[in-house]
Amino acid sequence: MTTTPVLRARGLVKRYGHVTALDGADFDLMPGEVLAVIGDNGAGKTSLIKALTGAVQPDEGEILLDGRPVRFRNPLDARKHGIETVYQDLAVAASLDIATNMFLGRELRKPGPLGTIFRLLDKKRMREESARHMADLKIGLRSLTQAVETLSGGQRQGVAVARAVAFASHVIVMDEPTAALGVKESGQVLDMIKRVRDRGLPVVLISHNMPHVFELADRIHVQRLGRRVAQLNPADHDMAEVVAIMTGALQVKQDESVPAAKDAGLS
Amino acid sequence: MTTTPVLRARGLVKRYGHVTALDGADFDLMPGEVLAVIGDNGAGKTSLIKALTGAVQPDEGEILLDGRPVRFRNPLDARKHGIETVYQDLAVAASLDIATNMFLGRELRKPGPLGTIFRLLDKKRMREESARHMADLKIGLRSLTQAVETLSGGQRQGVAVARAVAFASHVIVMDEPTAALGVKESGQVLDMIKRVRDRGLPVVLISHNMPHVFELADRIHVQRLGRRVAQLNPADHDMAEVVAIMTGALQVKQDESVPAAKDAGLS
Amino acid sequence: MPVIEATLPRRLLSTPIVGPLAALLAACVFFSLNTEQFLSGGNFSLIIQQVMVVGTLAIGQTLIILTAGIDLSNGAIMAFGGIVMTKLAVDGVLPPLLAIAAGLAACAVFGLANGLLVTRISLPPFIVTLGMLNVVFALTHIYSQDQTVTELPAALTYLGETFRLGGTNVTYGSLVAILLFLLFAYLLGQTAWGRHVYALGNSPDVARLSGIRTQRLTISVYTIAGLVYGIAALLLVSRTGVGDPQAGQTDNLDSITAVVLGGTSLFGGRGLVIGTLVGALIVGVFRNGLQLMGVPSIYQTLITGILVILAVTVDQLSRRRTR
Amino acid sequence: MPVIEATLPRRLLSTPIVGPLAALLAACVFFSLNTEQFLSGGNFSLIIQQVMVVGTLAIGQTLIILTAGIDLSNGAIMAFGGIVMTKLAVDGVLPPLLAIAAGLAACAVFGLANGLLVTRISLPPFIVTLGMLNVVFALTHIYSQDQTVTELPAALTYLGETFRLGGTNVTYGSLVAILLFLLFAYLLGQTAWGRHVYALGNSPDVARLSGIRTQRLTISVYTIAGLVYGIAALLLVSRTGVGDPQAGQTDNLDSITAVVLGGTSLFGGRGLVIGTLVGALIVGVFRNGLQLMGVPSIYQTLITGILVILAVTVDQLSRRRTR
Amino acid sequence: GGNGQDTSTETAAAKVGLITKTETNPFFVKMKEGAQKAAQAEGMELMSAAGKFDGDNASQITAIENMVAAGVKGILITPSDTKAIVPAIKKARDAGVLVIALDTPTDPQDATDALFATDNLKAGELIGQYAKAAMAGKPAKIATLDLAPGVTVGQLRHDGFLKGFGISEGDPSIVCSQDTQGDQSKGQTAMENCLQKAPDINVVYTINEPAALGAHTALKAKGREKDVLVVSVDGGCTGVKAVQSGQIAATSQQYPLKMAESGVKAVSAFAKGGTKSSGYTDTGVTLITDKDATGVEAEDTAFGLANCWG
Ligand SMILES: Nc1ncnc2c1ncn2[C@@H]1O[C@H](COP(=O)(O)OP(=O)(O)OP(=O)(O)O)[C@@H](O)[C@H]1O
Ligand SMILES: Nc1ncnc2c1ncn2[C@@H]1O[C@H](COP(=O)(O)OP(=O)(O)OP(=O)(O)O)[C@@H](O)[C@H]1O
Ligand SMILES: [Mg+2]
Ligand SMILES: [Mg+2]
Repeated sequence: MTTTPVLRARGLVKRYGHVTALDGADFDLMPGEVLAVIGDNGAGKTSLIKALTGAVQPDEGEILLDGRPVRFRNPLDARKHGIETVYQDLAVAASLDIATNMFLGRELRKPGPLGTIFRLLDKKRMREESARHMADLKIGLRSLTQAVETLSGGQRQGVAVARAVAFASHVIVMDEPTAALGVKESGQVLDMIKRVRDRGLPVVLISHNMPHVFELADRIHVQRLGRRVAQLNPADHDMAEVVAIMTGALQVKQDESVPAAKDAGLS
Repeated sequence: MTTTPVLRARGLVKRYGHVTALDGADFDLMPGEVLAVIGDNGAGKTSLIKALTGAVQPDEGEILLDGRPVRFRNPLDARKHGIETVYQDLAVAASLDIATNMFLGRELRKPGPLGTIFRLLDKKRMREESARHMADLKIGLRSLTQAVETLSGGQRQGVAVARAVAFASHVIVMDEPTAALGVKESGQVLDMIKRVRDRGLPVVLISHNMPHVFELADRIHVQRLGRRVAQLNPADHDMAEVVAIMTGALQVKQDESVPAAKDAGLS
Repeated sequence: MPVIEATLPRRLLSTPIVGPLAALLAACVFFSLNTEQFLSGGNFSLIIQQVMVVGTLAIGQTLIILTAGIDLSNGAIMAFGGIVMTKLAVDGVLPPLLAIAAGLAACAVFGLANGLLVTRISLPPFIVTLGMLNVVFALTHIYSQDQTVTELPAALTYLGETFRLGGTNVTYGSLVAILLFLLFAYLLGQTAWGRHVYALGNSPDVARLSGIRTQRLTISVYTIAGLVYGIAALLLVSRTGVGDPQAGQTDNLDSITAVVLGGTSLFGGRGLVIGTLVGALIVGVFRNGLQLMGVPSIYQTLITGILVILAVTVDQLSRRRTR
Repeated sequence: MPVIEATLPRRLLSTPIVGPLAALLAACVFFSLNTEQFLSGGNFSLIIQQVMVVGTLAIGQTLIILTAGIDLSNGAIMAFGGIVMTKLAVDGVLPPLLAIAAGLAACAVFGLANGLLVTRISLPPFIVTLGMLNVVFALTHIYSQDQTVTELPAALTYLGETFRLGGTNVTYGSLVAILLFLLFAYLLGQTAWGRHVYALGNSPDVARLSGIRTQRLTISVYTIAGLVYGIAALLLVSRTGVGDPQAGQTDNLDSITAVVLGGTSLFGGRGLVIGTLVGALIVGVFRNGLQLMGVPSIYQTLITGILVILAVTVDQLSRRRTR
Repeated sequence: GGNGQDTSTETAAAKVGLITKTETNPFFVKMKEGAQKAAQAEGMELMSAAGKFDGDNASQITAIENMVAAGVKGILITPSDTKAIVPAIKKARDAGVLVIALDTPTDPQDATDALFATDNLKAGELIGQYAKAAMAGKPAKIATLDLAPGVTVGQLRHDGFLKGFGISEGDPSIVCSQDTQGDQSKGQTAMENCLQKAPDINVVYTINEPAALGAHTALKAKGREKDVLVVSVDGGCTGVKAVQSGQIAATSQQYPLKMAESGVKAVSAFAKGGTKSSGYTDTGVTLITDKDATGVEAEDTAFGLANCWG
């Protein structure tokens, strides 16, 4: 055991009524790596990361952060540990403007007694910082005081991604962050993920886009029927093979105790 | 003028308050072709196809179906002309089951007086036919009487695509149909689109996924800042070029009157 | 993956009507044990008579709530319909049957007006029907000159007559109300119109993009609801034997209570009209049972309040378990 | 693409308060032209006194509606609070100021109870507060034994006293109500708590996943609303000089009317508390103006109904234009 | 209805039902207290019910049915709607139940076996006569603070006041009429607006004493409480005290306790011996004032306080 996984889970189970979304899933995220999570629709990818980030409570199983058992009762718990998540479909509050969404749940207050006593928001600074973060991602927006509901699907996703990138200090989790994005914007998100990785922050990336996965991932977690069926090093496999494993056409012997390519992530 | 476009639009304008989503957009869909519509986020792709399918009313401009001017006051008007659309984000009714969603707005009634007088639904037949359509797309579902809200994002999209494919008789329009789909399911949707095209039905496909676009499209409509800036033949350009045109890095001379590759679509 | 139908017991458990039914049964058992007079055919017939007016109003309310709307004007519309049919008949303006038809039509027209305001100007149903409540209330009092209409021709009170069913007297009105529930259970569950109502309540955008004429559908729902309020007016007239301008003033909230106790979601798109019948019966059973137990009326109010909360709580918790 | 701020006039036009303000102004102009007595400082002071109780209730209602909830129990809670503070003071159980505090606390506790039921058991606010309405109503009558509490110590009626402002007598109570509106405009618009309330009303899921403790926030909203109802109780007591168990019975719908006329969406997440002030004033101006014109009560009801619908219609149409 | 046959055993106490217009008006609360006491004295069990608002006929019908089903011997009712309740009362009487109207007669009056009541028209008339006399020929500007559209009591008292004052509906001296639901704060608002409209109002008729007190508060704010004559109906203790302190000039006192007691006794008699009481028993109405107006028979507040309810 040379490296402790940043985030580790064993035997996660999550049932929705008579549907078992997670059926004893394991998970390992190593320091500094980009881990792609792939799998068919309904394989339990979203359920897995929701369980890992406090958005749902697993029925069974344990989660370890830096080797210590943790229990996130809500997404805020996870956020306090520096875990930022871009959730599929549920990223932004429609009637609020972009800057407000960026800082939702961690608003900046004015310095001095105006902020501490009168709890006055520092709207100007939040707008400026939002503008900076959005500019980093090069997402073109007409106005930061525009309500998010007036944005196109892709622009909204851009806001959510920019927010996660801006605030993560420990782990970033992204559930299909580029699904709605255009080519240019996707490219920018991918660049952003690379930059985050270069800062040493590990990233969990759920994606159905194999070219993206192969471009970015240090390791690939393959989810199937509610559990992890393989951990692959993209260098060892080609796209067709990975897809075959994912769809169950090909079986791999799973090396359980040690992540298959635990040192591949250090760029 | 050898071929009349199936669907044609000239000078479409659509404003939302002070945002101009469509700024004099043109559109041409030739018989039997797969036309990819690409463009950055916010370029007005969704607005364009909403205007073409009656989901929104354009402020200016005209639409011609088989050369005849038409005005769709609502999506039903378009559907009556055999135009089926899979809308981005707004595909299915969450609390209803899969079979009901498949047949929403065109329910089957029992034969005989039970149907004509008592308006009794033929639930069994709708379930069976839905099962058949879903099977065609090979979308794995536990139960057809399951509410759509219990499905994963991808499964939902699958239901919407299967519905459009099942009922279209004139044109199919799909706004990012594979955005939420897994590799396998995406492949199935692409196969389905090919089969539809082979039936001679033209398909409009909005997608950010360039490999998919190049795999399928007979022609590419490039949307930028609310208007069509180019019509390309994928055989004449490589992916990098197309992306450059899309993002405005490269300019093309637009051949307005005749679609650039009007005979490329006949397979 | 194979397509498997959900097994029956599970489906039954997840049906939204189980909770309300259990609450109703529990209440019946409780009152049977605690009063001598509760458990009798005559008393049940009485309860049904007592809830049939609010129950019928609640049918219309269910339709509207299923579309994610709400109707605060239903009691007022019923009162107006009752005055129209009795006054036209008693004043001899129209023969009784035509007077009834005129009352039904008046109610349908107010429903239509609600529907038009909700769709054509996209106003929130709450505020439309709140305004309509005031308008119709005022019209009722102006038209009736605040006079109760009495000495009704037989046709107007016919539904208040009873027939014997297994040793118990049942009014024709009760039968009409039950049949109406069955009719709407059929319309909502077995016809395309019903499907569209659910879809509309789920998401108007999705419904519209699915080719449903949502405006026309919404208008049809409000108009049909209005017509149902007209039937409630006839049931009320036949039950009380008079046309009463003061009728129905708290029936808007009472009918909503019945709908919600019956397990229908106020957010639209989920619920069953048969649940509404159960919900109306729960209220009726409690009022009747508490009265039989001799509980003073202010405590009845207290207990009803607690029970409304308790019933939905039990319902909610039982659903959570089956999730 | 550069980040451009929307130009000012456009922003102004799209602000939801413009419609209600225009309606208010139009009403004022109309009544000024049609009655001699309307346009005077004294009359405006009177209107503010008349709407301040419902207006204050409507502040709490606004908070709750912004979270996509609704409160039918606010008038009942206010009546209870009024009885608690007057009875404790008059019976000599507590000194007047502590009695007031006890009344405020009682109201906050009922608000808390609403909040707990809405969050912990995830019941719909409509049904929770409908049940609570019955419970609190009954408790008020049981506790007061239906007796109006009179001969109040001065502390309880202090806010009913007036001071002169530019030649017009203004009550301290009016001032308190206006200050409350400003306070909540500040809290909603300028603090994180306010942002979270809007986010919650937009989508509870998004708010929760954004790290907002939605349950705690919801409970805080209902509790604060309860406290505000307590202040409304004090305003009512100081205005009428008695503790009245019959108070507030129609104030739930009246306060909702004010909120909606003020441009706040019943679906949550959109609206301004200052709009609610305008909405309350619209109702007050109409009641006052119609009465000055000598319109009979029943026609006032009719006209109020029509105007509620008309005002939201105008508001809706003006918004549609700026879209 | 009327199917709930008498199943009570001989050992159980006979039941008597009381149905009031609302459950919260102090007048009816007092009535219930009186009935409770009398029932205890007679060894009977009292069941009570009420409408949800003044004018709620449907709830009263339901209450009658449930009481008949519970096997009551007799029902005492203050009908919310004097005509609309008649068919339901008939069914109860057909089922062998003695029905007595309290406070308000049914229409027709013989729809019930008996009536123990105050004459509301007369109550209004008394204060009308009093106001006329007190004005002593001065030109009157009258505000009427009424109950609610279409409620019989309100109409009777209003009509009685006008009759006593010697004017008819639409008389130019009536400068302001407003509904108050008998509610204090609504009474206050109505009075404020009336004063705004016609600042020279000098006579105020109110439906009940809460409305009168609301009117007084509004008058006081304008400094008019001394020179405006406020008259009312009810005679509750709060109201009589207000007469004593001069906030109200005069009120017509009614006797709900007496109505209830007599009613329960009548039912008890019927339960024991089968004698049905019948006809109209006037439980009386007395004008209470400390400022005697010549020619109008009145008692002072000492008498009023000794006999007041609530
Ligand atoms: N709230 C829920 N209620 C009931 N079933 C659910 C719920 N959420 C997920 N499921 C079920 O759990 C299974 C796993 O869903 P999940 O969303 O985790 O899949 P996924 O791998 O993220 O799929 P996708 O790629 O389509 O997003 C699916 O079969 C889905 O139907
Ligand atoms: N209902 C609306 N109200 C206001 N603005 C809108 C609305 N719908 C779209 N827009 C604006 O119109 C422009 C075009 O939007 P549209 O959704 O057509 O883009 P798109 O090309 O489909 O983008 P994407 O690839 O992200 O889906 C965007 O700037 C968007 O902000
Ligand atoms: Mg997913
Ligand atoms: Mg789009």
